[in-house]
Amino acid sequence: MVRVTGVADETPTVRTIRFEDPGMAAALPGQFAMVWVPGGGELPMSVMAGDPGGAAFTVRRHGPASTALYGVDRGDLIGVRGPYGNTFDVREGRLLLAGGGTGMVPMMRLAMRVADPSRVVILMGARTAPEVIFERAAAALGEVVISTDDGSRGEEGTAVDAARRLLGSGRFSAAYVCGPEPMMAGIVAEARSRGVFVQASIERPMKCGVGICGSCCMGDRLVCSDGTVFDGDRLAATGEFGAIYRDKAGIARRY
Amino acid sequence: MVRVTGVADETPTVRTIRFEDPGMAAALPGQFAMVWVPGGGELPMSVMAGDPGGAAFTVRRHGPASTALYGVDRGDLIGVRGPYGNTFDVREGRLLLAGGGTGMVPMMRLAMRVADPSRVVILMGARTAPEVIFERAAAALGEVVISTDDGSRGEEGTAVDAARRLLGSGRFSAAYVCGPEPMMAGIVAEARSRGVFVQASIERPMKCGVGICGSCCMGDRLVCSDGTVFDGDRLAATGEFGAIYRDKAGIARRY
Amino acid sequence: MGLATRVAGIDLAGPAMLASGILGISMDVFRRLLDSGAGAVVSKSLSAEPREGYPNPTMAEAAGGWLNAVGLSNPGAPNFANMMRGAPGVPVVVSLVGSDPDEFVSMARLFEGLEVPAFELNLSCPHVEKVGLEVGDDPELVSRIVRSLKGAGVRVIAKVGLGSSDYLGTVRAAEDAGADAVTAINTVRAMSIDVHSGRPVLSNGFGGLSGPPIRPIAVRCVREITSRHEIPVIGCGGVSCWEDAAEFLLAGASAVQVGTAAGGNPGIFAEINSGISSYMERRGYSEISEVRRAA
Amino acid sequence: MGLATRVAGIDLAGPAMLASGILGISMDVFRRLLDSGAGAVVSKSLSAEPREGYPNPTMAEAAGGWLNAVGLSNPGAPNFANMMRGAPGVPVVVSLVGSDPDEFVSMARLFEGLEVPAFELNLSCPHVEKVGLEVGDDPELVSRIVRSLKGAGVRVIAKVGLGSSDYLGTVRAAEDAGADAVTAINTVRAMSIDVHSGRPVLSNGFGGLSGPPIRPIAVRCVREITSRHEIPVIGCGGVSCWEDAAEFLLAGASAVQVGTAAGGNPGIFAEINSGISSYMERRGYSEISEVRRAA
Repeated sequence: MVRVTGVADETPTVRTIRFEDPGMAAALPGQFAMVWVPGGGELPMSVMAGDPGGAAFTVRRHGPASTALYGVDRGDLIGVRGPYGNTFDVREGRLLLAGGGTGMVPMMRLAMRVADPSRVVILMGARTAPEVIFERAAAALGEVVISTDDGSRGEEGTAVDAARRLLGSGRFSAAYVCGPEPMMAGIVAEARSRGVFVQASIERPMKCGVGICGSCCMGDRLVCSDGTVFDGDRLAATGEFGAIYRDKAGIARRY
Repeated sequence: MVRVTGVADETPTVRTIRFEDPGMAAALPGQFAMVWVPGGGELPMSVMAGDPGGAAFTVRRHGPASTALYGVDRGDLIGVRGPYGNTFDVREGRLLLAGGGTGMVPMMRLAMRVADPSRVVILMGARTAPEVIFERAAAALGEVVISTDDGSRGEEGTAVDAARRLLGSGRFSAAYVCGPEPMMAGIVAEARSRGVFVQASIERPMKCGVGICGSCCMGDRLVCSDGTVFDGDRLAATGEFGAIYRDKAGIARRY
Repeated sequence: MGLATRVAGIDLAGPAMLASGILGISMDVFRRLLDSGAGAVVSKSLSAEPREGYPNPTMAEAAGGWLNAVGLSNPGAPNFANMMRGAPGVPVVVSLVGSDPDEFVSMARLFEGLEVPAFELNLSCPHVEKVGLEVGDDPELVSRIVRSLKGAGVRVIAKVGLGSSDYLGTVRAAEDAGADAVTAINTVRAMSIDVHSGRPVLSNGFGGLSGPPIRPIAVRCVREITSRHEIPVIGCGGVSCWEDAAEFLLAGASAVQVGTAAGGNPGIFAEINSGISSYMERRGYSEISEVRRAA
Repeated sequence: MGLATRVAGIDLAGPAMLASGILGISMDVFRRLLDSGAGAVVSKSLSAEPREGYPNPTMAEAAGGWLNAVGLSNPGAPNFANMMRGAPGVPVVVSLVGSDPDEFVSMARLFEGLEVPAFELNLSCPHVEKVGLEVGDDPELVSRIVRSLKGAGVRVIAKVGLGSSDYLGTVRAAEDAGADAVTAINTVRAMSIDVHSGRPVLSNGFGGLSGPPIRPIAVRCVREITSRHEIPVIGCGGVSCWEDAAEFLLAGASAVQVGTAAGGNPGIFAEINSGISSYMERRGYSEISEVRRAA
């Protein structure tokens, strides 16, 4: 159990929950924790590390568990296990980092790890202006491009549209993406069609986080233990990426 | 399990069993292992360490388990767990190290640790000449005094007699002893009566080796986990040292 | 020197099978594990209807192993049969959970024509009421279920666990009713409570303990069964390396299942195969069954 | 804020008792443990006659805990009563093992006039035939034993374990017969086999698993008993630190016993007392029983 040291609103439905934990503070970009809110459920969360010894989760409230985590206060105890999963293969040259919603978390961590703003473009996709998060912090880590579906901030259109335009410039040696699966699938397809190395950090429902339960499977891969980060080619080979998910009973469903 | 790398006869009833095991090779003087001969039983054995990475047990056959260990061959596998127990408090000045029978093992290890032959006297007690062990090796570690009950080698008399004479010289700042309990009790009493710091490494029947079963208790002390090495004053305080042992059922009996 | 073996009429490429409930909802994952050296794979326990299972937390580390109460989440036998139909060439031992003979038989019938070498009956899930242990604790019911399935002409493996009656009575009932093999054991009913919140660590409260902590209990059960019964036993409980697999074989098992330790490590089957193979070579054994007879 | 508590009429200086079978043949050791903070000490299980127990190996590490088959070695009830007579001022909960009511009663009578706050009946030793689990698996016999002892006017704690019948039936029998408390659980029957020699690691083959691996099983049993029965429960199984002790209290236990973890660490009782004391302070509890009620 770790104690929450701070809570900050990012948008009306997104909060960042800070805590101290040496293990989580050492999490690599793309790694996640299983986070338990006693009485409120457990869910996988991408780990944001920043301050020495400190770490954070950025959570959007939607289901019961994420709403419980969203609702914790400073001083509350939450359970964390992990960090689990792999990390990104950071290439040379100019890099496109595309994040949608709380999918920005691993992109921020990745940008910190690259630590060279001159070769990083951070594409932040959101439905509408108030949902744009981390803008100020991102500006210190690379060139920021914002897209909103409704055009209320930055370019109008989806993050896939914006990524298509950016990748079309031909300047990128690699692209990295995290966000809703259809968005990732669109950007991965764009990058692959242009021969740009691309990796995505996948989010799927998880129970164990360590490759036992199989809940997060995608084809023959397990997001928790084979991922969360996969190469675009591997994702395409699963035949399920962006197309099929499994419900709580494990029944394959189309997106 | 460790593989026996060599077997050497010390006397007609005593053998040294060599094996390789980094953990046991690092055992301190006085520490012991629980040694399992599959199908033959398990018993506590003082650990002799010497060659880099190598260790050995010196066993006299008497009961079923010691006879089984005595009977192992080069290449056999035996189980070892430990090392367990504490070690000696090595004092400055001239030291008397008194070993009886296979009680010589911790004394040899202690002499190696002192590593200063000029201040070590090794008293080797045996019933009769053929039972004297480690004589050559001991000569390299200190001045050797041998006593045999029948006078067939060295001084005639018990090790307690010899220790009394040596301690009477007043030259020793500390004495260390390992052997049959009545012998240890005699030497501890001699040393205490002269105000010489004394420690004994106790041998008692053991089942667990780690302070759970209580088989090796002596007063309120457990030989395995509080010892095997105790100060003379502590031994005297038990009221049982040299006087009372427990049989297999745990019934206190007089020596 | 062969790792291939035959248990209850099922041909296994190696002695280590994937246990039920692990990684068990993707035919692609099953194929990957079979390609990685698993002797066979067992599906999640399938019920007549889909089950969502319990909400998270459904798994937590405990005592060096894992505590779980997934709640038998599964796509249901009909959906799983369709998944198998869509992925030919991947044989799957199908685990079934239910509460009466007719239910088991009608589920088994869904798999006619598919590559199902055997059905494993989960008579021992420790954290769902009315199925699992409540069935296994009733030897007479076990007997009727096994007889019905044997009457339907399928191979039957009874998976037993430590419930509130003598599990050896369940074994006897299954054997007498014609079961082809027994898998021993399931997870052991257990609970952990977080001292900071005062709450059980699983949403269901009670769960099943798996992994290294239960291995000595499982080895004991395998030895107890094989010393009293003729029915072949598949050992299950905490197998994490080849030595563990060998220990179960020495206890009398004909094969083993790997559960918790396959988590995040699909390579474990190859590791076990390689270790057992060297072990057999050192001992001069040419068949897995010789390990069993060596104890 | 007090660590002292009262269970089954026994006053405990703290919530952590020494479990039976641990360090249990020297009155001096008992005194040392009581001085070190143990709430009470329980003797080895005493039989009518002395028992040498099984030959070594009687203990082996397994699954992060210990496997043992000491074989109930003990000096016999008469010798132990004499030991107690020779060491006044050291109260000992006396553990008894036997197979019929008269045997238990005549052993208990040996302790008349001695400081024995209660007798704990070992109904659950998993590795000796005819006593232990064979008794505990027979609720009717348990009932007769408890009634006889209660008739003799002594306090009775029934120590239960996982045998081949429903342990909750044993609890019910003990409670209905008037037992003052239940200790749950004993070691769990288990076995380890050395793969190099092909031999069981204990001379007796089967033994009992103790320590961390059985804690989640023991916590479950405590919760199962306390959610169905009124009888006070002393939790036992893998308690290694204050958090473990608190976990048992949260599961419903009135006190705990420490076994394996007291091995080589008599300071554990003070550690547990200190941890529980701080925990109670943080939560504003003034009595141990409040921890139990917090869950």
